[in-house]
Amino acid sequence: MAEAHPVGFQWVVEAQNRGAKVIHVDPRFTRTSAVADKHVPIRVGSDIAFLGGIISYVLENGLDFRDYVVNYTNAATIVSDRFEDTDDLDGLFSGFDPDKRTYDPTSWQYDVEDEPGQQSAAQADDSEETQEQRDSAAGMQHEAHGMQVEGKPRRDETLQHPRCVYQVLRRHFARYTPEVVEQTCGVSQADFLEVCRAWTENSGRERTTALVYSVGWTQHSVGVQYIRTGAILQLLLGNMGRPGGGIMALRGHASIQGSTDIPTLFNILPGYLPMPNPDQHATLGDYVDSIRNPGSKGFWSKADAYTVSLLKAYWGEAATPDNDFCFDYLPKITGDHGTYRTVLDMIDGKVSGYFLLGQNPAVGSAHGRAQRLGMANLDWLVVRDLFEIESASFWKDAPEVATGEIVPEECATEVFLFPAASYAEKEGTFTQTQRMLQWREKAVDPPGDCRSELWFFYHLGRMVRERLADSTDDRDRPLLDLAWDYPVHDEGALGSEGAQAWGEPSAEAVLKEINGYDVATGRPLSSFVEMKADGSTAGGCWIYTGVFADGVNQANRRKSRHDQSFVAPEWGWAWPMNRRILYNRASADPDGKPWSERKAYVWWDEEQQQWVGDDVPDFEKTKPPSYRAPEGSDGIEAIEGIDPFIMQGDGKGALYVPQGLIDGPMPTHYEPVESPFRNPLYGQQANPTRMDYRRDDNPMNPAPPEEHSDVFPFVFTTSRLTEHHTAGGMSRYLEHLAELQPEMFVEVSPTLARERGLEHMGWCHVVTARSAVEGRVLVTERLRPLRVEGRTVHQVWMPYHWGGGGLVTGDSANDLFGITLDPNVLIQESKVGTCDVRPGRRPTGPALRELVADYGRRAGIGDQLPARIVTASADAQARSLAAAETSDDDQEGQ
Amino acid sequence: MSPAPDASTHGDGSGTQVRHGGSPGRSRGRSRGGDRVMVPDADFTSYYGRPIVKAAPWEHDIAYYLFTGGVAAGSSLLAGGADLTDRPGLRRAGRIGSLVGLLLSIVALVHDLGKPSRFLNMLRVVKLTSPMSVGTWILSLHGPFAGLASAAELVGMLPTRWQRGPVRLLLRLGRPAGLVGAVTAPPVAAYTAVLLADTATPAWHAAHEELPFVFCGSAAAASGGWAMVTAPIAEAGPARTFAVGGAAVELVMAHRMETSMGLAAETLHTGTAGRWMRASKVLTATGAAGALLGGRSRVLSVVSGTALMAGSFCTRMGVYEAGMASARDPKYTVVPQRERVERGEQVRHQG
Amino acid sequence: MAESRSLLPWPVLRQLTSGDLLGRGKAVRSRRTDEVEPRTSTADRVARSVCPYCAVGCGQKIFVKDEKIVQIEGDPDSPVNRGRLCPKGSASKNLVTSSLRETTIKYRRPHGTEWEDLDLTTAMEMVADRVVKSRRDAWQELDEKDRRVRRTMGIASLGGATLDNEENYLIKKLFTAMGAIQIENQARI
Amino acid sequence: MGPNSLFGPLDPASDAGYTDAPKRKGFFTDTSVCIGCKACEVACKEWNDVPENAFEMLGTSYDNSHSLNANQWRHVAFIEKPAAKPSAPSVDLGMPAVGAPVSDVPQDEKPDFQWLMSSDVCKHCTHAACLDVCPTGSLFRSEFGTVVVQDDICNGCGYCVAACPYGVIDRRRGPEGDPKVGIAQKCTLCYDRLTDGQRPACAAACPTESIQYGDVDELRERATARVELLHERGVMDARLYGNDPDDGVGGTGAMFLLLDEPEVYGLPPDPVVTTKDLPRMFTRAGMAGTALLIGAALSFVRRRP
Repeated sequence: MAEAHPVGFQWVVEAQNRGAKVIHVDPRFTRTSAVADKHVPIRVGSDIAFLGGIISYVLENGLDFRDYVVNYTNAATIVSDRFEDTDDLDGLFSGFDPDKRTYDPTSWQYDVEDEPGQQSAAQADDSEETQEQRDSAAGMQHEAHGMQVEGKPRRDETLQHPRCVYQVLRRHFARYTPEVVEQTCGVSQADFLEVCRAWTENSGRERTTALVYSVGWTQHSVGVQYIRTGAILQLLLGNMGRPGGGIMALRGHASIQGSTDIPTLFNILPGYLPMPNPDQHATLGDYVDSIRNPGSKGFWSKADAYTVSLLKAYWGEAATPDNDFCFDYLPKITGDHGTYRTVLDMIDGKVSGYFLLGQNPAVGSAHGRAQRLGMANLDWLVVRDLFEIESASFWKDAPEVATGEIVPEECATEVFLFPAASYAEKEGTFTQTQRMLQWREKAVDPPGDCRSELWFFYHLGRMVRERLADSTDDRDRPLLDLAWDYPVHDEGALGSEGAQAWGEPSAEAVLKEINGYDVATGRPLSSFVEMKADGSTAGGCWIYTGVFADGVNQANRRKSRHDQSFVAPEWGWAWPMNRRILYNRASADPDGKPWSERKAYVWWDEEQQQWVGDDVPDFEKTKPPSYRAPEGSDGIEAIEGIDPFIMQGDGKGALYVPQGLIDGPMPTHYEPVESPFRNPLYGQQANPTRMDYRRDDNPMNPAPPEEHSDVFPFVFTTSRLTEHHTAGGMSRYLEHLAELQPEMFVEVSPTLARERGLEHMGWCHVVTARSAVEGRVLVTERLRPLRVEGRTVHQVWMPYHWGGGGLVTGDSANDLFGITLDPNVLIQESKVGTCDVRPGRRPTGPALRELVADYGRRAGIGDQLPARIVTASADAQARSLAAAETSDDDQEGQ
Repeated sequence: MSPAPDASTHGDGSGTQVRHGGSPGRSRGRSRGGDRVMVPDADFTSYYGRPIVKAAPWEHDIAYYLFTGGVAAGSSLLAGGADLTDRPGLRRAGRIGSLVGLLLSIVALVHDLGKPSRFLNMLRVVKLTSPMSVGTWILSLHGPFAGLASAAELVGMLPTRWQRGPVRLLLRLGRPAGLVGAVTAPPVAAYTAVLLADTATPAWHAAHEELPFVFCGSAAAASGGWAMVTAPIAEAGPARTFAVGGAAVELVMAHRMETSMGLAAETLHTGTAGRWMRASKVLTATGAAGALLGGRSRVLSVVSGTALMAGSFCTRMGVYEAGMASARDPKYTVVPQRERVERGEQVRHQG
Repeated sequence: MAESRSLLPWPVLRQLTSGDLLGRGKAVRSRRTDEVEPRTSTADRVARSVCPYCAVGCGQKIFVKDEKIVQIEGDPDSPVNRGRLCPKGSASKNLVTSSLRETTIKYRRPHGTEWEDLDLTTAMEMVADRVVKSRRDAWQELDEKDRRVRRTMGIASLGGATLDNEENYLIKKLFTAMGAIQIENQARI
Repeated sequence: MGPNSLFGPLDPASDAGYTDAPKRKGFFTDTSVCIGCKACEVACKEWNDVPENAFEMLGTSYDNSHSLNANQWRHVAFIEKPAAKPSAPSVDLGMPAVGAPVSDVPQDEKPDFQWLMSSDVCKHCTHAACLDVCPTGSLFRSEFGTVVVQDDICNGCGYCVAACPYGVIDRRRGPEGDPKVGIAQKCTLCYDRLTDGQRPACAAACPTESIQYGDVDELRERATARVELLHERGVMDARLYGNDPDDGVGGTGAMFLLLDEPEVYGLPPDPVVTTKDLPRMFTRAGMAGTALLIGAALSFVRRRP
């Protein structure tokens, strides 16, 4: 955290000064470890084993925060008797189809009161499409809404029932003993137990523990399950929804949160509404019901209002009740259209045009070579950036030009490099990592031909609509009916001599549309509760409604911290409804009283008959803790006084996820896709449901049980340096940053340096099945060999900021990674891989490809059968599949 | 291991970074000096072997100035003496030596400045705590008078028909100016030693007790040598005595200086400084011997005079290089201070 | 400057008269030193902004003088960073005023080996034409399983996560209306 | 001019002739919370237009800024302090890892590895050798008690560079075309910002307030309290550096809390302002000059007429 979010780290130092203990678990001793009280070096890719071990420590010793767990999590809920766990199925859950490599979650469901094992209607329709869900990264939809649960699942408040979630969880993690953690993670038992004690002793009524991670933690083939493990542990210890607790995701770009709230992502619409697919979402009604799942609790019940408001915002008057508010105008997605699928399609020549908007995939994305080969096979490419980044000049200085794979004269891609306006030359909002929108005032006009994306896309839209103005073709209706006339600032300095106005569109007008307004009067909505499904309201993103409450740009509030509480609610605006800590109802006990005076945050005020406290209560203001839902109610009405997790289908924190996650209801330790070790816990080696692209231009290093994994004996990982910014586009071109870390380097331990003859400050090159990159050698004791499964493993670390452009250049570490993705959100595994390290500089020109090919041959890549992904025992696979078939029979049986 | 880290500070035009295999941890290790020295290798810690104090950014101009300043000062003394004791030949040699010395000094000083155009800013203040400021005022006092005397000398050498009008006034001023020049000459010779000593450069600072004597002796030897070369033998007697006396003082005080400098004395024996110092001792000794014995013969006078001057030049270069080397290697800063701390004798203000 | 400036022109005289005999301070100050003012107080205006680098969201104050950015530093009022910045945030002025920044359109023709220049409106016209053409060429009314999809597979996009929410909104709105679905962002990478 | 003008505790501003000077300002750098992010280096360069040093990796942990110099007014030092090995022979293996090789089985002993970081800066000494030796009066004592170079006066004589006991100030050599090439450059404690009551750029930026700006006497109290707190918490290596008004430079305006010996960070263990010995030097020079004069006179007297 001190490396990539130093200013956020001030609060950690402040807490430390007040006596907090800071533990840093990281493969490498970083600047965070330098100030932390304890550094726990861990083998890359074994985080679930480590955290699973702590969960087991908590459950075996009954150290969970019992009142919190019983009332606020689904620990008491009883799971169907047909569920079988990884213990019995060699690493698989029940319901696994080895051909489609997906699960049928039917056997995971809760025991609903009417009939055991019977799936509620809401859950039924989700079971078949798991394959399609993986392809469309359905997990992303659950960012703001939980799994759907309907009916009254049976519960055992005493947590004794063998099939209640608490017991299922305990059995699931029972095998994650301190010895197993030591064997798997290379963490000594002493260190492990010290972390367990610190975490548990510092949780409960009086004290809370915070879990902080950076985006790198998500870039694994089991990335979502990493976060799940942290969530389960924090729920068990009662740290969620409370001050000084929770899970803080530190993201690397200014508005990553904004880029998923109002996504330029293929699988979701603003406000986490899913992009429709042709099978489930033929009509608006099907679409809305698939989201709100009638019978489920929670705020998703108003999905119709959110969707209709979005369609009204998109197509204005054209969207009327009789044409389903132009629902049919929405293009439909059919599976995986993620960036990696698109890049591979580019290589296959299926994509014509590509826009890069302030992004540098040639350095930032995994498998740089594929990124560049893809771009070399386009018709045209538009890059909008501050500098001439590698993705713009690939055709003349990419490594592939040196190896002869891209010949400039033969590369047909037409490239437009548009200069972009910088953040200080345009107004607009970022959404920070704490969901807070902050408005930036514009300081100066952009220089020369630099323009903002707002300008570029507004005018591009205008020009495309002009070109299609007199088209009678039905496919062009969505463009022609689009509500696209935004007020434009006077051309002023920006105007150039063109006939049409070339002014800058008003960002505030766009933010008003995002906030939502009453169509008739134009009055900005103050809360998404005001959104209607009858087309009388329009709103671009329901979770942002309120950012323009009372017609005031709340994101532009700058009330000084000196003049408000430590929560500082009047600085900027946080979604939803300016709540700063989500689910903060959980900071009070079931009766609404604070768990402790020390940790009071939000509580029920008896006289005022409403929730009060330091923050906006994340609960209906006047719903008392004693409120119980009437029989048969659903939606918001079904949320009871003791359901803090108001977005979840059952209002409870999910220790166990009956459906919605593609790779299982509970996190399970799987080895990274490229690992020198056999999975010590189960037969199933790596995540069986991961997304894999089996192509010869995307080879993966062999991992046990295959042979030749010793050709790549070392584990390597990458991360960031404080001095540089992600793919280097905003730091390698700046003198004052470039001189701080001027050269690409590789960190190795003294032992590894001695073993491979690497000389401090000499050169070395790192080789994988995809490519080889070179860097200066930095021998340091901050990296130490670990003992894993009885043998020593060396870990190698590299920064990934370098590329061919800027004041300081170097090889791109991301060239080393292949493309293998997490099944839930399709994020690439670019934080762990195996490699070899050799002294000296890498070969240049075509010789580089020969070196990589030689390694490929020795590793047996390409010639033998493609590596088996499902490595659990045949018997386990059969029994797991059986669980899937019985549920189908039941369906037909009725 | 890489060669001895004769690295000057970073970004130094000619400097190289410290290229030695700096270990990631503290570079606790032997002082990677060049050749072995009798002083036992001191084990000390430093920050990757980088200098703690900075070597002065002065090029060799300053070393040349030390020499030419010394010659100028000594020569104006000899000229003054010769003028009083009616030795016109020696006076002329002295005054010319003073003029040449002064001119070369001015050129060397101005050339070494980072911003030569602002040379006059030296006269902006009188900084008693700055030997360079004090020296500047000494030079501005000594310079004009010595210059005047020399001018008078030159004019005196012109054909008589030119010596009319104001020129005659100049001739008359020659003597008084020369005497003032002579009286102000010793500070010119001595202040440069204080200038070097009043720095954090270990070798220079450690030598502050004896360096003035070395420099004055060296000035005497050099100017004496100059006079032995340029003045007629008959009149050069005092110059010879002056040179021999100076050489003796220089050699004796140089030796005492080395014994009193502590660890920093090492720099006078090793590296380039060592070569210069050894050369200076040889040249000064032979020059002095020549001055003592060969007072009669023209050739011997010229040879030993030149040797004396060369010896003085080598001393100046040696002291300059020793200072630079002592600043670049952190050992010379850390070891003496660490020993003081370990003895509990840190420099503290008493009461 | 509290101390009034002495009238004596020559610092040496001021040394003698102003109690700074050693010439350490009051006597040796130049006029420029006496009249020095920080850029932050002589700026024309201050824009309140947010650092473009990571997602902590540090508040920044951008000082502008004669329509040029002269200083960018932390905003002491912000509860997020309390006026503090990291090395990247502190280098924001270096970012926006860098001489390496592109300010004109660069165009590479197919099979070309060098950049050529284009003016803004021509470049926009060319891109608009290509968008319309690629959209039509790769239009899919029905997919391979004859399901109605009304989309184009010809245009893809990859945005960085430093785009404003307003920009992301217009980009998603326009591409969705065009039927382009291969719209992606750094949030997934 | 007072008794301690050349050495010993002193209020530098009043000694420099200011009558109603504000309280002395300075830094207290608590290296125990420094995270080596170098925000101070960048913020300083941005505010003072300090040009780049060089684009070259030095291999000395994460420090590629080498040292304080004319193009580097803040310098963050990085020291990777391997675990204290019990009586391991400090054999110079010639390989990078000095000291005993890391035992292959890391589990058994508890390596308490430390990564020390510290942001170094001009010390703004009470007795500033650079200021004392400056012949043009360019280096002066500001009313805030700080030591500042007047760029419009300095003629680049370079004397201050040799005089500084900490090796802070330097004459700028490059890059080409920089307006300040040839003159001495160092931290000014943001003198221009101070005249308007603003905090120095590095102190404003420092994320963890390792760099604290304030009144020197108040900072000295804070430093003492901090080192006592750390000792209570068992960090016995913590010690203060430069906070003692009786030390060799009369105490510094920028004081430090270090976690190891000063020389580990490249700081002199017992620095002394050279001005302390100046009177002695002038005396010796006077004697030498007199000797020279007498010598010259004798050279003439003893000769036969």
